[in-house]
Amino acid sequence: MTLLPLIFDGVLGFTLLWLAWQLLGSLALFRAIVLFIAFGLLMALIWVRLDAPDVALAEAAIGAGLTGALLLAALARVEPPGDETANLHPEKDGQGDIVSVTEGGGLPFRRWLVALHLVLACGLGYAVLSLPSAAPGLSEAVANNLALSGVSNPVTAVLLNFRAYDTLLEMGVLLLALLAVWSLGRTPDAPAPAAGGVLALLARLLTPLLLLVAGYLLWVGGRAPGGAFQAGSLLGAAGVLLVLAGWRLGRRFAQLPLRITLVVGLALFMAVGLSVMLAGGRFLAYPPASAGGLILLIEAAATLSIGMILAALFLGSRPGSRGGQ
Amino acid sequence: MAIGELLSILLLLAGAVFFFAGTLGLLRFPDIYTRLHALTKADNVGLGLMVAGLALQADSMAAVGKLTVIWLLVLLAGASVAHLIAAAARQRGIVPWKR
Amino acid sequence: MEVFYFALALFLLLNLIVGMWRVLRGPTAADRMLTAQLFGTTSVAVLLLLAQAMEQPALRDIALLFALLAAVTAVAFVRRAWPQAEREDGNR
Amino acid sequence: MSALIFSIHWQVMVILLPLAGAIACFLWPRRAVLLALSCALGTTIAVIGLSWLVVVEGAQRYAVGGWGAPLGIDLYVDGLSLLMLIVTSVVGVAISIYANGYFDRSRAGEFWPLWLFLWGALNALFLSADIFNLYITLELLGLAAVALVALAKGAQPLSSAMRYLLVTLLGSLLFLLGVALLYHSAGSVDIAILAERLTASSVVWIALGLMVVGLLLKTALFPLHFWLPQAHASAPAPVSALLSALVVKASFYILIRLWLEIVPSNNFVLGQLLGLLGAAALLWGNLQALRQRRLKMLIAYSTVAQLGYLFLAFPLANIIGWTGALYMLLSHAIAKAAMFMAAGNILRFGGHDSITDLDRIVQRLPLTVTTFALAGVSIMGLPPSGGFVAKWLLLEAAIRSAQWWWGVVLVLGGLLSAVWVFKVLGHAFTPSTVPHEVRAVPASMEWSALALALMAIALGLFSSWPLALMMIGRPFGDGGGL
Amino acid sequence: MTSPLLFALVGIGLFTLGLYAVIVHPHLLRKILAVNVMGSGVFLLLVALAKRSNSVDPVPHAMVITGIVVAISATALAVTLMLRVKDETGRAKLPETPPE
Repeated sequence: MTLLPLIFDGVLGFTLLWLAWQLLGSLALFRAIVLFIAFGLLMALIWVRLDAPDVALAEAAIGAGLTGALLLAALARVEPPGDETANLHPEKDGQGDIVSVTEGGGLPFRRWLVALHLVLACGLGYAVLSLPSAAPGLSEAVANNLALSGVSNPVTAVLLNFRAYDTLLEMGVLLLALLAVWSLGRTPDAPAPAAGGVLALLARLLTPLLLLVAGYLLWVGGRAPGGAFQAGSLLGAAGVLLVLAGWRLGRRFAQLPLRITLVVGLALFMAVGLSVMLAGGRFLAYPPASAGGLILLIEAAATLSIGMILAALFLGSRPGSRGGQ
Repeated sequence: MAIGELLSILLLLAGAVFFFAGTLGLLRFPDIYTRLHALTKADNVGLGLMVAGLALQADSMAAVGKLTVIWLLVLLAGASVAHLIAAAARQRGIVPWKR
Repeated sequence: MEVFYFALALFLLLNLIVGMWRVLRGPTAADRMLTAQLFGTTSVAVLLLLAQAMEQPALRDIALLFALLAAVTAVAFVRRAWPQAEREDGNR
Repeated sequence: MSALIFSIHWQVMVILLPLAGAIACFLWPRRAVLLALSCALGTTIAVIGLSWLVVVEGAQRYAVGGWGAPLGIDLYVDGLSLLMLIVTSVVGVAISIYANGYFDRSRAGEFWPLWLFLWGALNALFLSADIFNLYITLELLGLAAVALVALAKGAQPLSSAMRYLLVTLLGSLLFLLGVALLYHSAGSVDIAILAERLTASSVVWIALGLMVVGLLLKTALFPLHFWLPQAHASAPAPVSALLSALVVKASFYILIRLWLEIVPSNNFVLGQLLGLLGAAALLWGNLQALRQRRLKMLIAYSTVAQLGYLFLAFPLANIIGWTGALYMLLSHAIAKAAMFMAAGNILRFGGHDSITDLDRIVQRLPLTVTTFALAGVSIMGLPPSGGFVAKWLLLEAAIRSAQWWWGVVLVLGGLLSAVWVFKVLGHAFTPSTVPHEVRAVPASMEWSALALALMAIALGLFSSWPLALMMIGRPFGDGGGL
Repeated sequence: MTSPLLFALVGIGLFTLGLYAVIVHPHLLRKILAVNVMGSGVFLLLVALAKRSNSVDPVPHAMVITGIVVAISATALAVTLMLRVKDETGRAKLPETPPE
């Protein structure tokens, strides 16, 4: 009876495609964003079905959680309520398709474009189907070296040891995105009044839980699905929740102390890499005996930085800058 | 078939029924408040039944604990979110449905 | 037993897809957001079933994350996006 | 002494120093200038150290983390990557000096960390031997470049930055899809291993097609250049210089690497197509440049044109052609940076860069106009300049491979660019009807630009050294020297 | 047809849909959504193909986690940039033909 999982996967896959179609075709932005959040949830289910629990965790935290919150907050500002010039589409079902507004080029251009994309899709589909059925991947190489990596979760081993250099640069990408966002000098959101009632209670209950689970994922990441990114994004979610509840970082911490927490992930990663190099090895070549500890150290710092950066990205403007703090 | 297994299946099926009822309510009820009510209650009960059913099958106490924590979290989040949405809807002057 | 779990998960998935109708239909933004909530809860149930069916206890952690994060987007909605979304819908 | 020098892992230093500098500038924005300039100096020293190592010991492969490909990530440096690192360093130091005069205190805190990130990304990109790692460096590079464009506030720079961001993300995703397909056909993302394992199958062609299109989008080859003129023209002057000189070249570098290592050898059609697009870019870009009224727009369109030259090497596909294209890359990077910096000086001086209102600027900013003229000489390809040597090599390659028509294109492009260079210079001598207020231009901004322009000329006089350098490690395969 | 292959094809569908939408839609927020959908498509392909044989290959998983983090960084930057464009020009759309 192996048919049922296949049906399940088929339904999942087609729903995902249909959702993508709907969300990209929807004229109403809010509807598109809600569909995008649902899209993230289904993606996480698919990762589960593909035996990629680590990816599913990252997707659940980032794809379904933070991106959704980020887009929802952006929507409020991109077409603010008082702005009557923004087009107000009377929304009907089925009318929200892609063939109504266009950026230059008329219908012939559209047809040509659709044809081109169909050809592209077919070409890609053919390419995928013509791949050899046995994956020539690196699973064997990873398994053979796992004992030397200091952790027993292969994904963590790849992320923080075998391909740690990628991860280091990726920490750089996160920090860079924050620098870029701050340099844009966005005017901060009107500071929401501190929330009372249920929201405050929710924030007070959920924040410690989020921190606790973040710590758990960080700790367990060496042996089971989890790790710095997943933990960091939970930390970021806690930050987002606090921001939404109207809580702001005190002015005293908004300068150097905040900046240090933002960079510590990348800085410590580089420092560890360099110190093992100065001790006679290659850059980022941890001695197998101490690899586990070093990885945990790097991951702890990375979790802190990722969380802070994600929350700061959500806030959008530099804390301590005029008015917004 | 062990009695535990049978009970578990029954609980899971009952949970599924509640989920179904929740969706039905979401689709058929006339306004946001009634839909909130139907969905939040039915789904939380449905999930509770499912968690109970799965807990009977779980192989360790830790797993049971985790299942319970998940359920409690969903309860907490679901209840507060339902409250927040309803309060915001009322604040914005969405009138409750009357027969 | 595995088949049973899968069948149940499939049932919940179909349930979820039917609920998608509410997102498309509206009429108010709150309805759409509410449905996203439903997706969250249902996905938790699906994940717990899959955890049992695929014998991967780690999937429960993902369910835990779903449960934790569903609230965050909903709060973002209530605090930030509501006014705009309401306008877009045109009617109440 | 040399044992000590060789014991330092210069490759790593070249990448980490700019990143560390960026972090330091972020932490202490008030001391950003000092930190950034010392970091620029340190990076240059590291590049010199690495050059020494490579010149003495030949091409180097460095396994980060000690694992080695295919499990780990390798850094690879040969003549080709070394050349790119050196150009980056030369242009980078000049731009750092220039930017110190250009940005006031409040903007400096934002410029320096972003610029150092960009520098680190460039160095990491030129050293990487792993296509997934290249994807990350591309993203790092793209985000930094977009943020730098957006530093010039205002509607137009922000819109161009937004368009640039979308284009660069699109390009990266196309590249990543290609990476995914290649990984699953060969089980590795290391370029050397891919070169060994890949055979010319349909999957490989589709994957490479996606990667090439993504890279062309980032390199802004005609007709995918639509985003470039606006972005390069509306950015602050030092950033325009960076973008035109270095950033577009980075994706071109990856393209060359892929072409030389991975693309199967039966690539005649693709090569001719790229050459054709290059020729079209050359003509279209120069014609558009002639039509522009603003100096920075003109220079930006000239970048579109000059990028066309680089692609003429693909149909020629012999060693002389490659060296010609690379020499063009080298001299264009230096000359175009100088030209954008000169334009920045003019903009700063008169508050505008309208070409017809240059108002006898030759008397007021003689150094800047000299810079422009010298850079123009190299871009036109007159002797004795780097541009001349490059065109000579390309011409020779065209004749040797019996494809003389590319030579015609080459000459035509040179003539067209001569027209606009002389047009600008002409306006620099004539008085304008509208009076303008003037502002002083710091000496560091004028001299750093002039230094680069002089270097562009010097490249024509001392061409043997860079040419010998780029042959280290035989990046263009075997097949006779020059 | 096996599940991994099926998901790989879904990934291709997402990629092409996103590509089409990013070219066609004028609104920036929708372009950002489309880029994200495209990204998900690539990630799906990367992981799905890794499951063709029975042993799970963790390298693509790590790559996708890296990719997800890069994607949210880029999305955050794009959203902020979009808001700034909106502040300056009054519309969250790019000018159709560049001035001059």
